[in-house]
Amino acid sequence: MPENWWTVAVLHNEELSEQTTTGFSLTLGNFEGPFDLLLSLISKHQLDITDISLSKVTNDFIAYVRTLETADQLDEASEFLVVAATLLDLKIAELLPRGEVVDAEDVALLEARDLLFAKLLQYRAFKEISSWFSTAMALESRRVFRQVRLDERFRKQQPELVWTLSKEEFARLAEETMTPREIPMVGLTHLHAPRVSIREQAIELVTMLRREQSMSFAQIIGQVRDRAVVVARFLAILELYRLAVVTFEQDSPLGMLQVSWRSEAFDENQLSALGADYDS
Amino acid sequence: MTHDEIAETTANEAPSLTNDLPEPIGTESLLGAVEAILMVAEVPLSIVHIAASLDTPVNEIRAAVSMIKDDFDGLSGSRQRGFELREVGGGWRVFVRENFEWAVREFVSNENPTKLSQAALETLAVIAYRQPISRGQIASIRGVNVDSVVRTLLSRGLITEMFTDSETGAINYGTTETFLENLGINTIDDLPLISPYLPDPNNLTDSESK
Amino acid sequence: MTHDEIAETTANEAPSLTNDLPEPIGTESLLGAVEAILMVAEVPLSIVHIAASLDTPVNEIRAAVSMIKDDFDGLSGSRQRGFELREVGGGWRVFVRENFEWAVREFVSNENPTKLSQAALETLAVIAYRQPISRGQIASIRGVNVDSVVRTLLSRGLITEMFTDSETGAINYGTTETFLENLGINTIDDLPLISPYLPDPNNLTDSESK
Repeated sequence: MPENWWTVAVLHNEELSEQTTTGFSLTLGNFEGPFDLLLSLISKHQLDITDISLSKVTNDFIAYVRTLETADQLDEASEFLVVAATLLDLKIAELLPRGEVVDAEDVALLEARDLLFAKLLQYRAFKEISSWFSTAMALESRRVFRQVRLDERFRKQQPELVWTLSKEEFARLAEETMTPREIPMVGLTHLHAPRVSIREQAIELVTMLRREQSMSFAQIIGQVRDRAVVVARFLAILELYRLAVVTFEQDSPLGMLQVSWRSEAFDENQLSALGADYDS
Repeated sequence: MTHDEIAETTANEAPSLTNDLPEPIGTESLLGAVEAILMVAEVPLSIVHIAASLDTPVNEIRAAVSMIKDDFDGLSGSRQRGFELREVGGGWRVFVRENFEWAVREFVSNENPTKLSQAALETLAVIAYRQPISRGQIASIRGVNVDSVVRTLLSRGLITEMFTDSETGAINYGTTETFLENLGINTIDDLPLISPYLPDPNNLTDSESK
Repeated sequence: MTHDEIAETTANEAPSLTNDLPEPIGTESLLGAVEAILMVAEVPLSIVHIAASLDTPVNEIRAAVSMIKDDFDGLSGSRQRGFELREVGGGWRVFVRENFEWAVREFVSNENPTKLSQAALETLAVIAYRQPISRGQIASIRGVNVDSVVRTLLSRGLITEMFTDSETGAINYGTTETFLENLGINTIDDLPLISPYLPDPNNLTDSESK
């Protein structure tokens, strides 16, 4: 294969790609997943993928995730949240004063960053190479090959067909073939952390806050090891805040976040309705 | 070069010798175009038809076809081909040369086992109960591409092309007499009833247009 | 292999013709037989496939195919044909030569499947470079659920279920010959290298097996 074909193909693809970027059913808003969104934000700010200005990109990313409102979108949004959480972590780490202490958490954060960027690079690689596929297919589809029905006399040369099915067997085969196959679902549970119910976390929070009246965010997530639960609790707090069930206090940026209960505003029904948005 | 000149020169000269003539490229290009057309045509093509489609005078096409025929026959200095240009029913078409038909026979008998594959049977069943149906629709019922099994069924004479959808250009297939004979029934209506709750191609998105 | 070698090896195998010059006719007969088969084939034919049909050693068929290709290309002293022999999807097939495609448009039925979506193209790229690969692994690279795209690719015949992982029960997918044909390449090795674009895959796979 001539090497320059690839180059030609890429140039040629500019016009083709425009027509092919629409119409995918799982598209979240305009973006096909968190990597797609992240990539487009990075290129919007004209940043190098390895040297992302985290603040800008994280703000945009979070802003976009906020626009995901319908149940359908949220159903698909778990991957977005994982990326959002990682970005937030990284942004916080950037803002923190640099100390000399390197503890296990810092290392984990660095690993999370590397993993995110590596996955993003990988995603970008496949995205870029897909334009070659598109062009190669477009070019090849113009090619014409000889495809002429075999002459009757040659067709008669083939060995006689041996037919063994009765019409009943044939009907059964038709029925089996046309019965829609249950498409085995992708077990997302082994890929990502198991789904965490925001409603459950909200109920948990309400119980805790009713007892304690006021807690710091650190206390709220104190025992939790699972990042998804942390995210879910954080979202639950935001939801409760929106319902005016809790208030926040924070003395200084990055200072301790205190969450307080406002029991007079609470209505049990609101809590049960809250979960509905997130259930799939 | 005039049209008559081409006709004259082709009578005695090999195409490779036309290099001495003023417009060899025009000729070679015409020969290539005619060859290309003949190579993909499913039916015999008349000289007039080819002339019209290439927007070239009839006598030039006639001369070109005659040169190509001689060429395939090995009369222009090169090897006789395994294929030839034959005039049938008022048109020209590429056929396997008679003395190489043995090769095609061996090839054909090698290609076709006596029993249909499971994939072919399943595809035939879908076509039988859902005809007329396009390949895209069969594919979306079976969940796999069916191009090659449809070819097999066609070559076995069990199905036939019924019509081409004017909108999508998709060919719609149905079963043949041969199929009915194999199953021992008289008409499609004699097929045993199957559950009415199965996918109907009319309700399916053609998987090819997704 | 040189022409003389073919002449020697095939000299006695010509089933039909014999005359005073057995050796060249043996070659010509083999060339004609291969040409005849290529004329009727409905899919690209591998060298091994042709060799089996003609019951002739693979290296002789390889040499014959290469001679026919050169011949059609005008490298053997004769005119370049309006058609050519191309190796795609692991086999050889007669195509209209690219610079004569303009001539055949009218004679070819256009049943071009719809273009693949961007998502389908990207998923196809992931499968092509990472096969065999499960849907879960694709989803992890793409960051989204890929069930619907995988179904489209399956019904287009571009990918196929290769095997089911005995431990996880996950179906592993790979590309098909149709995929290669659609791209106009012969093997997966003809794909452009992707490694320069990629981080080390060893750093990535862990997250999937958590």
